[in-house]
Amino acid sequence: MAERVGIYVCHCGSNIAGMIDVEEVARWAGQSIKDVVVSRDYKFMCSSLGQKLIEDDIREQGLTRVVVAACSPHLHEKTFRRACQNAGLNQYLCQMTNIREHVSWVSTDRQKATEKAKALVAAAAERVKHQRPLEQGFVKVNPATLVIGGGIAGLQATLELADAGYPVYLVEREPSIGGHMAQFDKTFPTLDCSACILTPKMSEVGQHENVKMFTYAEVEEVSGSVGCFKVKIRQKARHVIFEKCTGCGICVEKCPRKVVDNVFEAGMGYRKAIYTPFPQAVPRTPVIDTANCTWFTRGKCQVCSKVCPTQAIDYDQKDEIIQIEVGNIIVATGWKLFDCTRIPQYGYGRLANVFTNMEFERMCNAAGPTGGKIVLRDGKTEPRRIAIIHCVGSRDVRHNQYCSAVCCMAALKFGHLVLEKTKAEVYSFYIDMRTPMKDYEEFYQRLLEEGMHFVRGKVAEVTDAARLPDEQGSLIVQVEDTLLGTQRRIPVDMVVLMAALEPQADAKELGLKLGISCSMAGWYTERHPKLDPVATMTDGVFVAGACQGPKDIPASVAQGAAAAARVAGMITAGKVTIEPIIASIDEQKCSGCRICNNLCPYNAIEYDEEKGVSRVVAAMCKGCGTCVSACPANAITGAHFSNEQIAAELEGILWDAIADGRPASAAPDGSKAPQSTPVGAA
Amino acid sequence: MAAATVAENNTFRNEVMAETPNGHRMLHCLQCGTCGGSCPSGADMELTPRALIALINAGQRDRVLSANTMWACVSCYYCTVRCPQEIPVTDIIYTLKRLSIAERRYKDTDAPALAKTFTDFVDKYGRSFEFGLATGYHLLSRPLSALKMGPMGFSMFTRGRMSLLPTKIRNIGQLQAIIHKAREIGARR
Amino acid sequence: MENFEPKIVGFLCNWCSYRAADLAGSARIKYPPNVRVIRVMCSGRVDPAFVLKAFSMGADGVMVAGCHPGECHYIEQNYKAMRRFYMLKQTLVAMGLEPQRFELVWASAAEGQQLAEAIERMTDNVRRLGPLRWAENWADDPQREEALQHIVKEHEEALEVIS
Amino acid sequence: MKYAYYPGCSLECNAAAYDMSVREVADLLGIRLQEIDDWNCCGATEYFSQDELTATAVIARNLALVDPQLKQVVAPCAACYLNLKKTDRLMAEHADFNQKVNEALAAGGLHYRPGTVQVRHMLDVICDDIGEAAVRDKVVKPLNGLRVAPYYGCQVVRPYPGDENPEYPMKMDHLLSWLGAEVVDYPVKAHCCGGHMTQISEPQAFELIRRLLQSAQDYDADLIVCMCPMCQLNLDGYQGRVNGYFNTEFKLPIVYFTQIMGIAFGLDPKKLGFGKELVAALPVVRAKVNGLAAQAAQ
Amino acid sequence: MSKGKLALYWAASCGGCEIAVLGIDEHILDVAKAFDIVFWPCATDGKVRDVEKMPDGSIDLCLFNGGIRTSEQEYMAQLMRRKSKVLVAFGSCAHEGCIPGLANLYNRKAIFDTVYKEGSTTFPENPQDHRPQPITDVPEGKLSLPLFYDTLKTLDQTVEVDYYLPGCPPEAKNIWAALVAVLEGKLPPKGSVIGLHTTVCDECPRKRSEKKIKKFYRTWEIIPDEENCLLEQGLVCCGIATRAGCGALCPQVNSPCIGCHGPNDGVEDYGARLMSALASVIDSQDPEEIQRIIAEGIPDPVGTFYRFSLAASYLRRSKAFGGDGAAAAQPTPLAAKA
Repeated sequence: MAERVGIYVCHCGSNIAGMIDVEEVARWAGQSIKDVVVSRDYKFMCSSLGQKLIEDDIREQGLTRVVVAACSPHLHEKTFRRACQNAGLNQYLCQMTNIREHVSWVSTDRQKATEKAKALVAAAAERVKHQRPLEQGFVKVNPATLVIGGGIAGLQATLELADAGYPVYLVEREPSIGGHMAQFDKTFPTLDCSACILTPKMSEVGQHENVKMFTYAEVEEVSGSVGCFKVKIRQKARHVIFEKCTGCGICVEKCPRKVVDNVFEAGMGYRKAIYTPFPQAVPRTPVIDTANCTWFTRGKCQVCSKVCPTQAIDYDQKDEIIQIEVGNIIVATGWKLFDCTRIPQYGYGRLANVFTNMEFERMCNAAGPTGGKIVLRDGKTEPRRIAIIHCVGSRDVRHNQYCSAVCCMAALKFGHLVLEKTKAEVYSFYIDMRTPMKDYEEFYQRLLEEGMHFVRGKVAEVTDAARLPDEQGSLIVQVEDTLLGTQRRIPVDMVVLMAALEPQADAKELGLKLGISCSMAGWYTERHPKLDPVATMTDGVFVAGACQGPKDIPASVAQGAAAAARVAGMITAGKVTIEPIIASIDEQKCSGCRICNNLCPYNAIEYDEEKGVSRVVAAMCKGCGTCVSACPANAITGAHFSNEQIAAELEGILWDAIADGRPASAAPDGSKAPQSTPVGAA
Repeated sequence: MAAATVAENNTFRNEVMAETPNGHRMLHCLQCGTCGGSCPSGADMELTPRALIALINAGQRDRVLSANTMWACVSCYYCTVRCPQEIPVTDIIYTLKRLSIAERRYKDTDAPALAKTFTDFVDKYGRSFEFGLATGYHLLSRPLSALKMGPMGFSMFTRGRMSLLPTKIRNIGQLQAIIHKAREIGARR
Repeated sequence: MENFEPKIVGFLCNWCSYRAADLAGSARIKYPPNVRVIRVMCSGRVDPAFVLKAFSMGADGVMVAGCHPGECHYIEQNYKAMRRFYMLKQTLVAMGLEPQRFELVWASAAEGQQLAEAIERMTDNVRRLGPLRWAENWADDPQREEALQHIVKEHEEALEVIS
Repeated sequence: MKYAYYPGCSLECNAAAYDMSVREVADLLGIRLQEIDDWNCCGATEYFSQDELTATAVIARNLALVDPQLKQVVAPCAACYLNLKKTDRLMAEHADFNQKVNEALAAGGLHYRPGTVQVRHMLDVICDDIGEAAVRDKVVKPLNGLRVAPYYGCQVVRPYPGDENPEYPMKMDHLLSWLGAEVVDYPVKAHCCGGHMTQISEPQAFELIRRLLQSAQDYDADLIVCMCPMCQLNLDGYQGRVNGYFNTEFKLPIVYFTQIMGIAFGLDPKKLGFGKELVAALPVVRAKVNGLAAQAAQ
Repeated sequence: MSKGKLALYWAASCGGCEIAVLGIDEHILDVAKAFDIVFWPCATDGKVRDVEKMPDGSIDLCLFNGGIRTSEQEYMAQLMRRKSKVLVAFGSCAHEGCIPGLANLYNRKAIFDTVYKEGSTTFPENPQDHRPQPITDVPEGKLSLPLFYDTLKTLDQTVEVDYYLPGCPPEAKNIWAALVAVLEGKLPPKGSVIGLHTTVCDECPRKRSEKKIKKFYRTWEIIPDEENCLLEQGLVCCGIATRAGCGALCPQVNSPCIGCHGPNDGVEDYGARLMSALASVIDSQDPEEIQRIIAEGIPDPVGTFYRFSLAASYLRRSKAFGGDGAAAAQPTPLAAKA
C-alpha cells in the first residue's frame, strides 16, 4: 500500500521565505511528488502551532510519513520527531531537510535557491517512504565511575562524584596521584603554593570511603558501552605489599642505590631505587624501580627487605589484572612536555645552562633539588641575567601549531620568582603576550612594574659562539627585536625554554581502547567544542583537563567538575537511551569473508567461527555505517541509512537531472529499451 | 612624513606570492622575527625579512623593492628552515631580487651586476668563468677593488686555481635554444 | 552550453562537514547553489555504489566530505572513506570521467568557510567541464530503428517468397 | 655502485683539489662516477636572482642528460647540489612549472621527468651507501691526534636536510671519527661562509668568515674540513685578507673532506690536490697526526 | 503430461555456454525426454521463420546466452521473448555482458579500427580500409548486415528477463537444477538469479582471518599458499563479492576468483562492492601510500572490478564521445596506468 506523505515547508519568518519561494516549493511538492497527500507552508513550523499542524494532519489525514523542510536537523529534528510521536507516528518516520542553513542563508539568487529547495524536498520525500519505524532501547547505568588520571582534573572529578555518594575507581600510572601540579612551586597569578592547595585534595581522595584508588596502574582493556563498561586494569607490580606497608619510609632511606629522577624532578634531582615520588605522595606505599634496583639487576642487596618492619617487600610480586564494572568513564590523562632537543638551535642538552620550564619549576620549588635556589647547572652560581623563551615547540607548524595556553603566564610567574629570589635581570622573549583570564593581565602589569624586560621576537638561536669580547663565557640569545626592527644579541647566564604542552605519547592508544578520537594535534576530541566540551562521541566517556587541549589549573578543575556533573546526571537518571541507528548482518547472505571484521573501531563486529558468519553487537555499534558500505556480499544493513533509503534520496535529489531532457533509454533504473519495433508475425 | 598610501587591492602581495613556489605560506606570517633573528646578514639589513613581509602585506612596493635586504642575503636558508610557519623566506627574497632587477629599483649594490655578468657567461659558454667574472665584473663595477684582488688572484693563479680562458660546452647551441625558449615562455605572462 | 548549472551531489558526514555547512549558513557565507546535500552519519558510509549511481542518474559531479584525517567522530572511519575514494577515482578516471567531477573534501565543524570555498571551487571546475549526461553514453544508435525495421522487412519478404 | 657525476664549474679549476680527491677516494671505495656528458653550469645563486624559469631550465638540462641507466647523480659542490635538487623538487611539486621547463627543454630536444634522478651529495653517498665498516676498512693512516673541525656550510643541509638536522648536521662528524680524527664540536659548523658576498660586500663577507675561523680557533681546531668549493675559497683564499682587515692572525688550513679521507687512506697527497690551498695544510697534518711526521721524515 | 518446448539461442558470446549445456552429461537424455527442442541453431536444424510462425508464448523455456551487440541480436531477443513463457538469461554474457561487455570501454569505431585496420592479421588484407556497412548497394540490389552497436547491452537491458543463470559458463549442476525446477514448476520468484544467496567465500575451504592489505599482487607475482585466504595473501580474489554456487572452483585450485557469477542478491553494481571492500582493508592511512598501493597493485581497475559486469554496471561503459565519427573512449585501462 502506498505511503501517505505530508510535506511541511517552513518560512522561518523571512529567514527562509526571504530567499526561497516557499509557497511554490509546497505547491510543487504536492503536485509532483508521488504519494504526497498534504503539502503546506507555514510561518514557523517549530512553533507549537506548527507542530500542531503536523499532529493534526497525522491524525486526520492518516499520514504515514512526514517531511519537514526547515532548518538544520541538528536544531529541530528532535522537535518534529516528538510531534510525530505525539500523534502516534513512529519518530523515525519523520525526515527533516535543511533549506535554511544549506539553502536560503547561503544563496543569492531566489530562483536557483527555490530550485535547490525543491530538490532537497524531493530527496527527503523519496527517502522517507523507505524509512522504517525504529525503537530506542534503554540500558541501566552502573553508578560506579572510572576516572583515568590522578592529576588535578581527575582528582576534582573523583571528589565531586565521591562526595555525591557514588563509587569511583581512580587509575593513575605513576606511583602517586597529584600529576604535574605536584611538581610546581607557585601557581599563577595568585602565587599560592601549589602543594598547599593540592595536597589536601590528594589526601581526601586517598582516604575517601567511596574511592578505590589504583596507583602505578594502567587501563588495559575496555569493553561494553555506556551504562555498563567492563574495564581491565593492570596493577603493575610495586614489589611492596600494599596492605602491609605502613609508609614509614625506612626502606627508602636505607636503599643504597641513587637514581636520577627524570619524572618528578624532571632530571634535576635524585631518588632511590625504591621510592615514593615525593614526600606528600598518596599513597605513601613506595615502589621498586626494577630497572635500577641492585637486587633486580645484579641479584645482590635486599636491604629494603631486611629493614622493613612489616615484611612488606615482595620481590616476586607480579603484575595483576583487575576487572571492574562501571557505568561511565572520565578521562583526565593530562599532557607531556615537548622534547626541547628537537629544536637544537636553542642548545638544550648541549649547553648546560639551558633549562626547560619543568626543570625551572623544580628549581624554584623549596622542596626541590636546589632547595628553591635559582642557580646554574653547577649548583652554586647565581645567574645575573636570565632569558625566558616563549613558544618552544608551540605556535610552530614544524612542531605544534597550537598555542600551549599556559606558557605566557608561567613565564611571568618565573620572572616574578627570579626577581623575588635573585638580583638577576630577566628577559622574556615572546611573539604575543597572552593573558586573557581573570586577573592575568593584572599580573602582566605587575611584572612590567617589577622590571622584567620584554622583547617581542621569537628567539632565533642560543649560542656560546661569542663574537665580541663581552659575549665571552655567556650564552648569547640572538633575536630580532621586532618592535625595533633590528637584530639583537643579548648575553645571559641562563636560558629557560617554555616548552610546549603535548598530548601524552599513548593518548591515541588509550583513545582506541575507549573509542574516542583525537584531533590532528593529538588531543581528545570533545563532542562539541562549545556546547558539549566534556562529553565525547562515545556515550559514557567524558574528558577533563589538559588531555582535551592545553589548559591551566582553573580550567582543568572546572572541567573535572563539569565531567563529574555530567556523570552524576547519568547516574541519577538511572538509564540511557540507545540510538537504534545501527548496523545488522543478514546471516543468510554473510559468507564469512571477514572483510568487515577489522573495520569497526568499537569492536562491535564479532566473528562466529562455528557458523562462519560475522555479527554486529548491537550495544556497541555506533551506527557509522562503514561496515555497511564495505560488505561485498551486501549482507549488512544500516538502519535509517539503508542502501534503499539513500538510493531513493538520490533519485529525489536528482529529479530534475533525470527529467532534464535525458534520452528516454538513458533512464537510470535500468529500464528497458523501447520495444516498439513491430515484427511481422505469422 | 605622510602615511604611505595602502593599495586597496594588494596586487603586490599577490604578485610576490604567485612568483614564489609555496609563496602563499606568506599569509601565515606571525611577524615573530625568527627570520630576522636568524639572518647572518641581519645586522647589515635596513629592513629585516620580517619587516619586508609586513611591508608587502601593506602593499608598499617601492620601499620593498628598493630595500637592501635582498642584496645582503647570502642564501644560507636559516630563515627558511626555522620559520615556524614554513614560509619560504629565502625564495621570497629571490622573487624580490628578480622584481627589483627587472624594475631597476636596487641601489647601492653591485649584486645585480654580478648576477648579470655571471648569467651572461653561462648563456655564452654554458659554464661560469671565474677569471672572467673576477676581471669583468670588478673592472665593470669596482676597478679599485680589482687592484686589491691582485695578490690573491696571483696566488690562486700560481696554484692552478684560476684559468685565463673560459671553457665552452660542446653543445652550446642546444643550451642556448633552451634558454631562448625559457625566456620566451617567461615573457608570455 | 550557455548558463549551464552543474548538479553536484554532496555526501556530507553528520558530525563535521554537515555541521560545517550549517556553520556556513549561520555565518551567511554565500556559495553557489549547485551542491545538493545528502547527509550520512560518516563519510565511511559513502558506498562507491552511491557515487556511481549518482553519475548514472545525471549528476555532473559528486563531492564526498568528511572530518579531517585523525579527527573522525568515529575515530578512523574517514580513512576508509579516503581509501575508497582513491580506489573509485582510479576506476572512474579509467572510464573517462574527468577527475574534477569527483572530489573528496575534509571540513571540520568549524570550517564553514573552507567548505564553502571547496564547493565554489568544485562548482566552478565542473561548470567549465560542462554537462556530464553520462546516460547519453549508451543512447540508442541513430540507425537502430531503421536497422531493426530492415530486418523485419527482409524477413517479411523472405516469408512472402517462401509462401 | 655507479652514479652519474656532476662536478660543476668550480671543480674544473678553482676547486680542482676537490675533484681530484673525490675521484681518488671514490675509486678506492668502489664508487663508480660517470661524468654527465657535456654538462653545463648550475647557475649558482646568480641565475635564480635573474630569472627563475630560465635558471631551472638550464639546470634541468643536466638532469635530462643523465644516462637513463643511472638513477642518481652525485654533486660535490653545495650550490650545484642544491640547484639540482631544487630544480627536481620544483618540477615535481608544481605541475605547471614542470610543463614550462619541459617546454623549454624540448627546444633542445630534451625532456626530464621529475623524480627520475635522485640528487645526492658526495658525503651522503660515502656515509650512507658505503658506510662505516667499508670506510674504516680502508683507513691505513688513522688521523689520531689531528683536531678537525667539520664545516658543513649551508646549502647541503638547508633547505633540504634529508635525514640530517638542518641546525646540527652530524654526518661529517661521524665520518671524521671513522678516520680516527678528533672531531671538534664547535657551534658554527653549519653557519654561513659569506657565499658570493666576497664579491659584493667585503666587510659583510669578512665578518662572516671571521666568525667561523674564530670559533674553530677557540675550539682548538688544527684544520677545517669543508664540503663546498665556495666555503673553501672564502675561508682559505680570503683568510689573508680577513687577517688584514681585522688585524687577526688566523692560520687555519682549509681542505675538502675527501682530501683528508685520502690522507687517512694513505693516498698520495699530490694526487689529492694538496698544495693548491693558500694556507698550507700538509705541514699541519704531518705535524699533528701521530706517526705521520716520522713517516714524512723518512 | 505433454512435453515442454525448449529453445536455446546464442547472441554475443563465445559459445562456451552452448557447450556447457552438454556438460550435464547423460541428463541430456532426460532433457530430450522432457522437452521438445524447437529451436537450437547451434545443435539442431531450424529456421528463424519457423519461430516467427509460432504463436506467442508457445515456447515453455528459452535459454538465451550472449549479450546484445547487433540489431540482429536485438531482433532475436525480442522474438524469443515474445515466443517464450520463461526467458532465462543464460550465462554471464546475457546476465551482465561478460567479456564482450568490456568492449564498452571503446566504441564501434575503435573496435573496427582494431579489427579492420590495426589488427596485425587484417591490415595487409584490407588496404582500402573497408568497414562493414549495414547496407551495401550492389548491382543486384541492397545487401545488408546487422547494425553493430556502440554499446553492448545485456539481455535485460533489451527485453524483460524472467530468470538469470550466472556463470561463465554456468556449471552443469546448476543448469540441471534449473531445468528440474522448470520441469517441476518449482520456480523462485520472477527476476531471481538461480544460485546461492551468499558469496563464494561461503563455499571456499580456505582459512580466513581479519584482513589488512599492504600490497596487491598480480597472479604471476607470487605463488600463494594453499591454506589461507588468497585475498589475505594480496591477490585480488573476487570471491568476497561474487555469488556462490560454483563451489569455489577457482580458489580450490589456488587461483583467485575472477567473479563470473556476478554479485549477490540486491546488488546493482558488482564493481562497487569489490572496490569498497578491497579499499576498506588497505592497511595505510597515508594518502600517497594508499594511491601507490592501488596504482601499483591494480593497474587495470575496470578490468579487475568489472571483468564480467561492465555492461550491467551503473555506468555501463566508459565515457564515449558520440558515434562513429568521434574519438573513441579516451582513457583505456592501460593509459590509466600513467
